Amino acid sequence: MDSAVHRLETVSLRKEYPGTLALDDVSVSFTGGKIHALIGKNGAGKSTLVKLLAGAIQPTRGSILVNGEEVRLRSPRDALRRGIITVHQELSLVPELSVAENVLLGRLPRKPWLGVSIIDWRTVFDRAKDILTNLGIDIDVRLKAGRLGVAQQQVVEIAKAMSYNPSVLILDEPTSALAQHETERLFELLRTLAARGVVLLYITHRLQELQRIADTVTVLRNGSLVGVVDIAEASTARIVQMMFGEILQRTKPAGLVAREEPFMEVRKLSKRNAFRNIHFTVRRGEILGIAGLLGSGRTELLRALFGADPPDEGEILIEGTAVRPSSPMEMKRLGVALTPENRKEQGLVLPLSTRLNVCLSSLDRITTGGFLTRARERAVVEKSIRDLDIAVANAEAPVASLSGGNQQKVVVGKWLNIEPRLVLFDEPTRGIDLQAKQQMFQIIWDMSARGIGSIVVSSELEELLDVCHRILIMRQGEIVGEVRPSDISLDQLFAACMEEQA
Amino acid sequence: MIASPKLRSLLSEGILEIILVLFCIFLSFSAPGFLTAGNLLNVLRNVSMQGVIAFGMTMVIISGEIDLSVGSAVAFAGCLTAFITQTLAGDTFGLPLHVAIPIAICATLTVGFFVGTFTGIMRTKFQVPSFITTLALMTGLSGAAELITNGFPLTPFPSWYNFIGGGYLFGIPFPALIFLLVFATLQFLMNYTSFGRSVYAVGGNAEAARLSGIDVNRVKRLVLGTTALLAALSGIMQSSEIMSGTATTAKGWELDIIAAVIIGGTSLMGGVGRIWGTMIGVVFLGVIMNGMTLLNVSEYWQHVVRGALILVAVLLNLLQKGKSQR
Amino acid sequence: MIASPKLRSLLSEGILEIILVLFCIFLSFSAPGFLTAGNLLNVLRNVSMQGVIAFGMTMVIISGEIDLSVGSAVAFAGCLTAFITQTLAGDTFGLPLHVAIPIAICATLTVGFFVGTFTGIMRTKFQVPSFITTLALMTGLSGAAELITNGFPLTPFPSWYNFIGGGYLFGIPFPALIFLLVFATLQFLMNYTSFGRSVYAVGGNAEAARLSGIDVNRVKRLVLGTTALLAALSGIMQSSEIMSGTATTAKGWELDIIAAVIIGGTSLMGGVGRIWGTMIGVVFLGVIMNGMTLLNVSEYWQHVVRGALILVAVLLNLLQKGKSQR
Amino acid sequence: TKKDEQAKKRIAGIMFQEDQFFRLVLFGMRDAANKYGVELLEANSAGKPDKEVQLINTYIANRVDAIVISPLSAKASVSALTRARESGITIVTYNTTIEGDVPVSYVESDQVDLGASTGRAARAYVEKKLGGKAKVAVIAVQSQVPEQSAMRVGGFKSEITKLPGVKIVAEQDAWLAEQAVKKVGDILTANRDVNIVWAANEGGTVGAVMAVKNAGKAGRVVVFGTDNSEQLANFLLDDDQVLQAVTGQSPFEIGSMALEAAVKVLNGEPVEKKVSLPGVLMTREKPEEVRQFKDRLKELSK
Ligand SMILES: Nc1ncnc2c1ncn2[C@@H]1O[C@H](COP(=O)(O)OP(=O)(O)OP(=O)(O)O)[C@@H](O)[C@H]1O
Ligand SMILES: Nc1ncnc2c1ncn2[C@@H]1O[C@H](COP(=O)(O)OP(=O)(O)OP(=O)(O)O)[C@@H](O)[C@H]1O
Ligand SMILES: [Mg+2]
Ligand SMILES: [Mg+2]
Repeated sequence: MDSAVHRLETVSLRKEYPGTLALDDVSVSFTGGKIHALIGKNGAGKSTLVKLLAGAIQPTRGSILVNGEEVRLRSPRDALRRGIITVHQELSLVPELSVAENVLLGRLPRKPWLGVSIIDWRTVFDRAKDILTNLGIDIDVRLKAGRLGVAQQQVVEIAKAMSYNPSVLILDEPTSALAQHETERLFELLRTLAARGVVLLYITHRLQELQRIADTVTVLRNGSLVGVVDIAEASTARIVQMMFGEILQRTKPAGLVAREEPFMEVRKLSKRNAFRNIHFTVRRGEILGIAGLLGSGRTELLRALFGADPPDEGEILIEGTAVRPSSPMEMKRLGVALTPENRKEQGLVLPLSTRLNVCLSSLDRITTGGFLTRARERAVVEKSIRDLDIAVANAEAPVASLSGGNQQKVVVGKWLNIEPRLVLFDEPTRGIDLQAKQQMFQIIWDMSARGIGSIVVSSELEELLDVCHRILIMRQGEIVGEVRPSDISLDQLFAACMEEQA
Repeated sequence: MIASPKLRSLLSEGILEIILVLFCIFLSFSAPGFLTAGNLLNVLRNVSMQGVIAFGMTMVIISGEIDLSVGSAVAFAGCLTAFITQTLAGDTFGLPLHVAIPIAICATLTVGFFVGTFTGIMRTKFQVPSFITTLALMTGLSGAAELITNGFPLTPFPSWYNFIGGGYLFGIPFPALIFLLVFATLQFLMNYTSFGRSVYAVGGNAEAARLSGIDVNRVKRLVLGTTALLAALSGIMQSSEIMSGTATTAKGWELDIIAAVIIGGTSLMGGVGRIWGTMIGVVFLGVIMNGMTLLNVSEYWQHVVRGALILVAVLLNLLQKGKSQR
Repeated sequence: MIASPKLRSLLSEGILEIILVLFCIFLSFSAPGFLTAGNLLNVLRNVSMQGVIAFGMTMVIISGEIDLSVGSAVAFAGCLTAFITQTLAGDTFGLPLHVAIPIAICATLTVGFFVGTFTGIMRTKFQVPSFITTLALMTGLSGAAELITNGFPLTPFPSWYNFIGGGYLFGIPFPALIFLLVFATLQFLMNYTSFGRSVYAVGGNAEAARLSGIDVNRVKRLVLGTTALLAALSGIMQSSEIMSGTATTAKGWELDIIAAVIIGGTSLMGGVGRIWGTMIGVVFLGVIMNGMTLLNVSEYWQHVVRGALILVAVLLNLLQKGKSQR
Repeated sequence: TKKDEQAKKRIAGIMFQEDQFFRLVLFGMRDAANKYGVELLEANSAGKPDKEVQLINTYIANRVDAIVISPLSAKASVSALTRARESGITIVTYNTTIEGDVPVSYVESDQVDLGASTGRAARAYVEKKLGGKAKVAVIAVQSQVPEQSAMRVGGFKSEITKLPGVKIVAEQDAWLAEQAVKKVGDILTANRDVNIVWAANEGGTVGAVMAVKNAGKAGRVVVFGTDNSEQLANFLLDDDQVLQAVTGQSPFEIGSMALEAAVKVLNGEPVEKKVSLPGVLMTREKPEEVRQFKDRLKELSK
């Protein structure tokens, strides 16, 4: 009975925000048994559609049909009850509760006790453990969810969704923080579900994934449906055309080489439970990639370099002078910037406007003696919005109202404003579209040409190959190798990250 | 390697308990009559009225809300019980007291629950912060208490009514028993029911809770309703203890109660807290008060000492917690 | 299509102002003497002492903290000023009053600032929530005020001292001028300096602010220090108004002040708020109070009416905001 | 000797406010405690009935010999004190008392007379200076101590309204100077013809005087008040003509007599069931008395 084929449709579905038409009368139909990719540039309205289907927001007008029957989803409860399960783009775990409780939130197993029904804690942990193990995930279910990294949180959310036994499963950029290995595992599971007749809706900005996973591709642009194509007809060029119209493909300029002088030298840096004995040098203008699997310690390393979490031992030299990075403030003064991986928790001040967020790191650039000048501020904000093509209806509205990808651009953009000398990028392209990615790369290259170096951490290895001068390979907290993009293929790099320790 | 983190975690989990015990040991030696069964039961009785509310407040704070109206609610509930009793037993209705009083109690508890639900509805329907609604209720209820009593204590109660707030059962003060009962109930509720877990989820991340299908609004309403109900209960106990409905009573309780909750380790940010911790916080404040009275500390020094002790307790607790996390 | 959202946003941004104006119009017709220059200046004078603190409190709340000690700090500052004056002008030192008083004022302001900084350090160094530190200070400072005055009002002040809290400059009450000056300063600080920006960022997301290279700890210390300084200033104004240092004064101000801040649209969650909004909130509460006195509303009804009006103002504000967002 | 120590009686003295009046009561108690060689346990219920009950409970558990208390309420404080009485503790009340015959002795100043005495002074003023006509504002303290407030207000009103030309145009509540200065300020702007303000306690009187001064109405509006203090005495000596008269109590005497009564009962000596101390009227007509009062106060508060 579980293998009945389901169907999900929308009819003239519309969502307006003040000043923004997020979704413009979209009528589309998704059938079960297939994996439907939903794509579009940042701010196209994908997440808006997802939230409407999940009952998280209410449409301005239009209707949703499940198996031909019109449904009104007044709250996420309604959607869940109908088997519509969603993994949202923004992580939504309760940080203070255990992983197990998060997985089973809202449906904790109970047992009778003295005539009342009480929570069966043993079953809670056992069942959660089972769910995670079945998906090949090894996470201590008693850990607080807040202690997990972004990738692990994303995995937990996916596991949670899977365990509902959904008839419609919607995944809003589930792989944005996942590396290849986890992504493969996820694809297998999706195919199993599809075979059971589940409607699968899959959002991604990684176009190379489409061929491997999607059956159909639905493209949104500016809130309207551009079209639905079968994967067989969907060449990357065609999809890009549908998403953006014309787009400029950029590649690393041929003559881009790093300078000779070292900028930052890292010696024997260690931090308990995170990384050991890290040793490397970044030269001025050099673009250094760090490749590694989920949990290999890259985020911790970048945070240590930036002074956000000071390392236990080792030293860092900047232009030959030893520094003890004790606070981000100090590193900022030395010209080091960090764009964190978790935009909501670490990157943005959500209640504040885009304008204020963009200027947050560069307050001293827009002030004289501590006093602000609106004119200088405006110039900075306008430049950022232009350079990164941030889609924002109103720079005064809270940054929370931006689409996920545009928020990410703000996180990166605010650091480019300080005219840094070395930028540490932690998953900078998480959730941003192809075009914006290209723009960001261009900025990294331009900076390099001016002698500004970068350290780029990305789980998308091909990105590292495209962008970097040099790539360090990190495994279980140690640097185990160093390669040049020209000397290695994607598969080889992936294998190098995976390789078991001897 | 196994024992050490365990010990450390015991120390960090139990640091408040340890502080409390050390403080009690200190008092046993320095304060005459502290370590007698009579006095300890007396401490329990003294904390019971604020205590029953503190457990509710713990839920409220965990759920990410606050209730500033509890003090006024206590006064109002006491006055309302007295007022209803007086009215029903008065000439117009002429009910006997043993009928009038139970009716008055039930009515007061019901009104209490609805006052809290009102705060909840303002919060969930109209996004009025509970801080504001309960601040308004704080002055509103105290005005209402003054209006129904006309400013003078109402004393319609027969002497047996004193049992609720002043009586003994099995040698234990009856209000202390109520206090322990409320503690056990909420301890159970928060740890073994899905409602309790929803409270944590709602306070920890309301949006995540909502997306997981939890009825966030209902949880908030119930939590606020329950706490106001407990404040009404406390008001009834209080009116029985002082045998009158008095409008000026329980002023400033809200801050004492919130202090007890926070001393017990509950975070004002929501999502984090334990009923047991509140128990420790309540007893801690009760012991400070009792100890200073026994030691005959002068009123002015009492203020200073009380402030310092609250700070030291929270500080030690945090220092120990911080250390164990490193 | 262009005008309509503008109008709507004006209505939603200005709804509190509109409520206030409507309320004033109502009073002009119903309350004798409300709409006279004398009375309006009187309102301004009445709100000025709580008002100067409210602007500081706005910063504190925007930065994600709270200060419950301001009421006690006012009493303490008044007593300290009187105490220092008395000591310096007394037999031992024998300084003339026009020397002793300025010294006393400077010393009191300095002490005030350091008390706030202490809260800040407890917060940033030891993670003690400001709620707890300031709650401890609330009782601690009031004890300290009682100790230095020994419970008696101190009255060492010469009649010219009355100018600060009771005098007039250009026909405007001097305390009202201080109030307006503090308003203008903080309004500028919060909107046109990088410090102000940092306050918003720290309150909206402290971790993101830290990772943006903002000195979160310094911001919190400064904000708390400034507010305690303003409380000390208010205490001095107060001591001048009543011409004595009295330990029992300013009880419960903290809640009035926080209410004014929240009515003005500042969010207790931090990151959101305006100094101008607080100005409206402060004046709103002042007008309610003044109006009810003029209408000779009885004390008990005043409590009820005040609660209801606070609730209605916040509710209308939120409803209007909510509508414009949909 | 050790035996003396053991025999040393323990008496709890409970106040309900941290103000000058109770401060002086306390000094009176301490003075008497010293004299009779008993141990005095000091406590303050801070105006809270709930705290009062807790204190009494604690003293019952702690088996003190006597409690000397100013109960917060004639009715609400009965039950706890009855319990104390039943457990063998001697109860003496002062300043305020409770219904029934639990206290063996009660030392008071007549609350009605505190209002009435000033009321008579005010009436004389109105007759002499205002031709028998006046608009009066009353500042009560009912939200703090409703019963006392009602008695004082009643006493004042009963005297002043004997003049048919007197109208009470405003009745507000404020027990702290800081509150009273605002309320009276408001009243004076609203009712431009108010010429007399009377306040029911020290804070209210100070606030009223300052409000009149701040409004620049010194000479046109006069203040009568209750309680006495150094600041009020100074106001009476001030030549701005604002404060005319206050009726104060004798707190030091109340405290020492109440404690003395408790000691006597414990020693099996007879005591008066009720001692009423008259209010002390001070007026600006008799500056010498005011100065004497100041000197005495200075001495006591050392
Ligand atoms: N709460 C809101 N208030 C105002 N505008 C909003 C709100 N949420 C989304 N929007 C706007 O709606 C549009 C569509 O956003 P949506 O999140 O659906 O984009 P998306 O396709 O998911 O983009 P991304 O790939 O960046 O995640 C954007 O312009 C966004 O700014
Ligand atoms: N707060 C924490 N408490 C406990 N363990 C942690 C914490 N943060 C990170 N870790 C662990 O430290 C290791 C390194 O994590 P880190 O986030 O640096 O890896 P990463 O390579 O950036 O991977 P990711 O893709 O997860 O970001 C992981 O095993 C992770 O589980
Ligand atoms: Mg999106
Ligand atoms: Mg990472």
